[in-house]
Amino acid sequence: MTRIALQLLLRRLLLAIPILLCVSALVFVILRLLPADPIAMSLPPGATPEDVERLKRDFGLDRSIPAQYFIWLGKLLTGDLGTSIFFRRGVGELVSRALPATIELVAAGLTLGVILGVAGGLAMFAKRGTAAEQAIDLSTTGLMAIPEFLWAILLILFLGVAFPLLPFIGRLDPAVTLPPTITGFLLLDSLLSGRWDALRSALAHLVLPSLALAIGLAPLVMRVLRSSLLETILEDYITQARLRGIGERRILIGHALKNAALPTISLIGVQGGFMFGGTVLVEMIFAYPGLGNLMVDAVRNHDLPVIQAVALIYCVLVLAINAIVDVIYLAANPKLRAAS
Amino acid sequence: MMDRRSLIARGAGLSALAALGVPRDALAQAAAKGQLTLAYPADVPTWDPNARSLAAVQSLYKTVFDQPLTQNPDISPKPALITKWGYVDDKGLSLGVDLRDDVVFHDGTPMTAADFRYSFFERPRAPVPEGGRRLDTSFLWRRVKDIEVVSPTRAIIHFSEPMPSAVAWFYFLCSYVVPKAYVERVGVDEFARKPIGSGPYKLVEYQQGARIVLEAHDKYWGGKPAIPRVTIELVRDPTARVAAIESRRVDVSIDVPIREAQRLGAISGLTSSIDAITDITLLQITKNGGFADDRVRLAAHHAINKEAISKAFFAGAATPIAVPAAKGTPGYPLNFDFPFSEEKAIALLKEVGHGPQNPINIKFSSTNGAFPSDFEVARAIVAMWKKVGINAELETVEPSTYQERLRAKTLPEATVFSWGNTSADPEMYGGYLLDPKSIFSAMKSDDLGPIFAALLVETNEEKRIAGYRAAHQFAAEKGYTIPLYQTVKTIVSQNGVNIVKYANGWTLPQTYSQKS
Amino acid sequence: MTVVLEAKGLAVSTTAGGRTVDVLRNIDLSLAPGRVLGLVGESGAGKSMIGRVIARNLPGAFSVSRGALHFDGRDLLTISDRDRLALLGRDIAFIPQEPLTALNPTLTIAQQFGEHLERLGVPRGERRARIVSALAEVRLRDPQTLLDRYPFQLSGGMCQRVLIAMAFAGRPKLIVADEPTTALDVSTQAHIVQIIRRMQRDTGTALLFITHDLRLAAHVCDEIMVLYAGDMIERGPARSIINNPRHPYTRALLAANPALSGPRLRLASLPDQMPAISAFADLPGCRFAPRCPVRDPACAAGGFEPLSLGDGHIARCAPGCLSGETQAIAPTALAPWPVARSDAPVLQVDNLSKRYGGGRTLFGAETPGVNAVLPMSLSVRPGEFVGVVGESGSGKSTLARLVMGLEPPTSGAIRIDGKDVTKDAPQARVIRLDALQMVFQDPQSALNPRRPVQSLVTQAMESPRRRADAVTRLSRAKALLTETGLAPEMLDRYPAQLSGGQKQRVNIARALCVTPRLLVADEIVSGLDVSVQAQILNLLLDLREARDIGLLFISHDLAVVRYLCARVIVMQNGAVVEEGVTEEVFAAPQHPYTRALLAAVPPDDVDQPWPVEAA
Amino acid sequence: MSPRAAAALRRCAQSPRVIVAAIILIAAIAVALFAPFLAPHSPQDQDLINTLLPPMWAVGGDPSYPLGTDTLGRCILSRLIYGARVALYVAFVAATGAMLLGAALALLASYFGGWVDWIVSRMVDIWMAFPPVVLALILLVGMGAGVNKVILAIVLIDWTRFCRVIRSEGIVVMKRDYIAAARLSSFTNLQIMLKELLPAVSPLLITLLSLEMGIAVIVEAIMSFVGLSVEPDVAAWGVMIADARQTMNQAPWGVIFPVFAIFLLVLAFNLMGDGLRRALDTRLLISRGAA
Repeated sequence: MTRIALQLLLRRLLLAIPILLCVSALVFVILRLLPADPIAMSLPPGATPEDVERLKRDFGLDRSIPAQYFIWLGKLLTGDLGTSIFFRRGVGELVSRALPATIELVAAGLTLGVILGVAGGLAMFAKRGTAAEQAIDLSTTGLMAIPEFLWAILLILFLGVAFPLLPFIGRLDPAVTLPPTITGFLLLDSLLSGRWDALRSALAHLVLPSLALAIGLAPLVMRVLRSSLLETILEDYITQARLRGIGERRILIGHALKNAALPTISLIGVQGGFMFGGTVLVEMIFAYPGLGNLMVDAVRNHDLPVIQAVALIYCVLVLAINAIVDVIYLAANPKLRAAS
Repeated sequence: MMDRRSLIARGAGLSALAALGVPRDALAQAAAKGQLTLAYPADVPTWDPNARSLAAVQSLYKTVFDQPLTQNPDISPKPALITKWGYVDDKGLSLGVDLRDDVVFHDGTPMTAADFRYSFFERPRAPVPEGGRRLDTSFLWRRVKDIEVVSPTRAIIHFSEPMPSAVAWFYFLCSYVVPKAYVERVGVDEFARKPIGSGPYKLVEYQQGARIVLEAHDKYWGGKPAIPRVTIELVRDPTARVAAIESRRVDVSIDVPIREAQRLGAISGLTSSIDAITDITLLQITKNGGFADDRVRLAAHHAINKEAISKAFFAGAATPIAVPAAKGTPGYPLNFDFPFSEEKAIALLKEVGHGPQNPINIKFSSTNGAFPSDFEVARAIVAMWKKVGINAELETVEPSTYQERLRAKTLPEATVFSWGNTSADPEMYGGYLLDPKSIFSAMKSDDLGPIFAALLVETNEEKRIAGYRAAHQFAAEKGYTIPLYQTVKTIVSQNGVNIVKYANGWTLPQTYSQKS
Repeated sequence: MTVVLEAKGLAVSTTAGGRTVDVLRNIDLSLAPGRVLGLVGESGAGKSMIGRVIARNLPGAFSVSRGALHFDGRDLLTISDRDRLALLGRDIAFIPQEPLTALNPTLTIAQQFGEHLERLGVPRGERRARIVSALAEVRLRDPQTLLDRYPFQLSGGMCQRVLIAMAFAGRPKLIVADEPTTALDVSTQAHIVQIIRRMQRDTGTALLFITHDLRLAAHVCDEIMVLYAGDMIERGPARSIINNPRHPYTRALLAANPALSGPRLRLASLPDQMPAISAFADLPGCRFAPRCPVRDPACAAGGFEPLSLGDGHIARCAPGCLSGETQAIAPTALAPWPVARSDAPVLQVDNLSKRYGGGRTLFGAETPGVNAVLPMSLSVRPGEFVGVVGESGSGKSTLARLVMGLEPPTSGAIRIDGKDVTKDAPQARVIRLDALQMVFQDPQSALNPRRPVQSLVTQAMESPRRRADAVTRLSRAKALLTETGLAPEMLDRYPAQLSGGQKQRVNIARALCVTPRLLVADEIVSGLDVSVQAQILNLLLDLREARDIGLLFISHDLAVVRYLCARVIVMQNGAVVEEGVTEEVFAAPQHPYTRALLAAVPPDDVDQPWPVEAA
Repeated sequence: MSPRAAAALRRCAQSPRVIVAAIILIAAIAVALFAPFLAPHSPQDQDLINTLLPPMWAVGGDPSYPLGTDTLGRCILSRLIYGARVALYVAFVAATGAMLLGAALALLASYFGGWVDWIVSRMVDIWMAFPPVVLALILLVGMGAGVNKVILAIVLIDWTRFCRVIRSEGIVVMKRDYIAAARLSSFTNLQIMLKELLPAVSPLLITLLSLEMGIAVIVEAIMSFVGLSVEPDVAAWGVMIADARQTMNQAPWGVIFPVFAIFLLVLAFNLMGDGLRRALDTRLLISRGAA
């Protein structure tokens, strides 16, 4: 198992390299379609046109696009993500602070979404053929008609302002001081340093943004799980298990769920990737200091090095989540293990 | 939308989470302990205060660092690290300054003239590492030839050419004194991570884009601030800032939408202020296309009802302006007005053969969301112009694209633009916005060049001010600028906090206090 | 005598077209311990429904409407769910039709078997040992190594053995085996039947054996019950049913089955096919009447009480029909096999082979390939019928696809009339497709469900080279339907509205559209019921008469190949192991594989012992 | 019409989902078509005196502005009505464009297999590595704002949705013997693709198209929200939300009406897709996710 998983990861990794090369080239070209001058935006009064030219040279923006790309790529290979035009700081430093926040958010969103989705899917399956199922089904269609950013706004209004149960700004309460940075992940750091107040506060701050993300995922998980359960339950081996006198509950948990989980896992893989996109707006609305906020800032400031780097990081994250889901899929699907 | 059951289920789940004990009482405790929480819209790009000249975060820097001079709430200059200043020659090339002797940095070391020299001469002149991380002070203070340290409390600045605005720059962007010994010891990167200044607060915690936690500096030369601990929540989204103050999660919220500020002000327990500040909003205009003729530009200016815009979008708080400067600032000409008059506009357009039936076509661009109500104002102006016979085709423009077009001189006839100037010095208004040599000016009119070239080196302060007033008025009369109004600042606070409002829009928690 | 299972007047109903119809009616059966009862019938006869009634696992719309069903003295129709569950797996066990899908693919053999043993009350510690011994009992080699394998890592036969072992693990009183060998290869079928029989004998379990194969049933069962459209039409001792069938349907069924030995008789084929459930309501009397060669008007109106013919042999038919030999069902002698004429071959294949995979990975490591077809040669002359037999995986379907140019060969050459068409170049394609056409295995998959029959059969006339106007197409379609024995009203039907036999006729008609000289037919009767199979086989013989067409006939069914083909090629694992004149090969097989294949087929003579216990 | 298609159509016509969706969509299309006759005002007419009026039934409402006004005193109802034009235009054009691009590539990939399939699949891999919102942001940063740019962005982002699903379905269909039969009938490649393969995947295509239209409406709203969507003189629901969001607490109807309009339209497309999926019996996993 581990050997096959490693092989799979290795194959994923090898595939990821050309994908990332293409992605970065694509981003590079797209970003330079529009004539824009990010340099002058960040210059102080008193700067002269010569200063602008000099700075442009410093950032390499005066060269041809392929030349810029290869310079950027060369630096990337040495671990240098470039320098932010707006912040005048290394992009790597900016990203390294924002990245753990986004990963935490997506992890929480995925977990919540999967929990809600699986519970809902099982409930729908249990109520199959009844009016309740129809009602749940219709309401999931309704839920899916509202995009994440509107959920974010609605949640703030509802649970943040109208019934102020949960915080919705940033990652910690003002009264709570930041736990020492050990891993960069706030939850983990709070845990490792035994800062329960910080852990509680950080968890509370995660609820609404991750819920906004989860509401997008849960109905999909619900439906896929439900329909694959409905399909699985028709399989021969389920009939055969029934004919051996095994009870329905045991059939559901022991036989059907494991098989029905497979399409759900693949769905989560795809949607997990999409969820990183969802964080962009959600982070903006919840003032959550992750990659999304960095991205929106960078877009606003036309901060090309940051946009490039963040886009690339998003792709790495998507590929990583796909790889993780692949391994989970592999663990859940013995057929795949045997095949490879 | 949601059926009742799932709503209830959701509600139940969340109240369970809320029951974990999330923070309402924690907030109350915090307030009792003398803590202040502020929702602020922007983050510092870096904690190196000399690096970037951004008006939006000047208040943040001013909590940790000190400037040579500062301003009173009414924007008049006020001694800070410098107690006295004056030219020691008659050409305006040597400026002597006396520094306070009781200033200590957060690490306990005293601030001396060496630090002053380091901040305004050595750092800006230091060689630039590759990658262009040049300090903005190297542009701003380029005319400083040297700084002579006479004594720990006395320095003389030598300029290569006169810099009459130097005194104003002492309380403007990027001009902060940083501890030479500390920066040299730990390096710039570490300094940006753990900044030390001589300001009223020490930075104790910083999460990029999320929060800044400040603790009062006991040995602050201006006295320890009244509020010992300040948390600044960085909340970019205006609706979230509204929600934050409305739910009492913060004590003060800065820059909420005008209408929300009005609404929140009416809620018991909250106070809101809506005031015009020294930042201005104007139309950056060019002589391109339909604006080639002076009369069209003047007509366009006459056609805009600034009062109505102010009423519609800024609760009437956005003071209309006739020249590109805030009213009451030194550069604003006395007794000058540029009236709203549709008749005049129609008459002027008639001269060039246009009218409501036969409109002149122009292009008009505006950012969308870069400044408060920018796009709505643009749309309102389009409607006003339409009435007199100017048919403006409006398009959105990104700030970066605006800059590119500005440099390439391909801007459309008019663009909505906002200009910040906390110093209120006229050089930072017309001097940058109208001087054809400035990289910020859109109107490149030859007759303006010599006027501003002379003013930039005018060392007689009275003549300099008078000159700018005249230049501003001249530009308005010739149709070289279409200023609109002073930008509005909103602050919403809980009643327990005493806010000090600055006419230049500063938000300085060191000046706040809590009512007992 | 004790009775394990007893049904009296059992009927199962559903609603079709708004009317209540009995899909099973008047079922009487009783099964004693240690006895084997065969339920025989074509698809749709309702034989599996009986198994489902026993498990009380009827599909939603079906319910028992009349009669009684007792198991071991308990009323199976009124028993509580709890008690029913308690019976299943312990006292009543099932052996399924599709062994590969009947085991959960995500659980290992030990996990699934263990779960079953847990239910049977075997303590955790003993389970693995019990599984090993149970697997050994069904002659699985190295059972220890199978424990942690997943079902898909085993062959169908191995899975079926596991399922048999599980079925017998609880020493049940009754085992229901529903077509347990249908999905398996012939050689495996014999083994499985043998194991079931032996286990059943050893444990004294009663066995309900459901199958469509009358001859197989005759060898396996003590008693046989023949079903037709939900009716029990004949029942009796196995020997008596086979040697002395009385009901016209039973006789027709036997006559439709090609024999593996003896004189070659033309198969008797009944018209049409068994009615669908929706048609039951219009058949109040004998449901076989519309197809019955000896019917009289009274048959359609009234049902008949079972007539006892002595010796426990019962038939449900009009007394007059039961007695005599009827001309209509009596087989006629057939002309000798289509012989090869001395003409030059239409199709000539030399050293053709196909290997899948076997490339190199990114890292240069060689990946193992699969040899689907090893170098082989064959030729078919005009009007000649050549059979290719072999079990699944022997490469016979690949051979068909290679010949048709649907896949490129790895090596070798294909010639049509001496012209090389190995490469799928446009010119070679024209030559190939003018001479060769293919009839596909699965008519479901071979007919585009979105085309009506007339568009399907003249599909070739849409190709740029044969484009024809609508009138031409229509007349051609009509001609083709007539030729393949389809009614003209089929022209506007869609595949979903056709029966399996009709689909296969359309499939053949389409291949005939371009007037080929050689048809390649890949298992074209394997999915059909015996009576329909006979129709199609006879159609092929008729076509040869009318068109002088040649046939490369691929099948796993030796009897069918013997019926049609003068020459036969036996394939195993991609290689030709034996070839020659059919009669000679079948009479005196040289290769052990051919011998094994022949031995696996239940012999026509009931008294000949089968299956022969392997050494 | 084949009985299959007829039965599918009958199932569609009997599906409550499809009926509800059809009613909403027909209503929306009618509103969009007859906008000039239905709207009480021009969507751009400003009335700076009557800003932020509540709906006519609320206290302070004005009957000439049935749903109230926004911050510029523009009639919310009129803007909603004209906004339907933009929403439907984006939905139809963008979804169709994405379908054409995605389905064409998918058909090529599944028909030819081999290196064609390899290239298309790798392209999908590359695209799938981008979270859609991130790709949309980058594209619009590169191309600038505007309705047609948004449409182009949606096409460029969401073709993979069609491509992935149609390709795998196409591969299944390609294994059918009737494709081989068509080949043996001397069909050209194009003939097989258009006459055999395309009809087989078309139920899936129609279902996906309907779902994609809903996605397009959402993406347009998102892009408006970040200020990268329609031209300034166009009334779009997304812009209305973005505008009214500033005054959401004070004048919630400015947000509620367009949110509800988006919700209704997306719901209709989703219900339609859902109903079609059931009626056409396509086994597809609905994945939204552009949002």
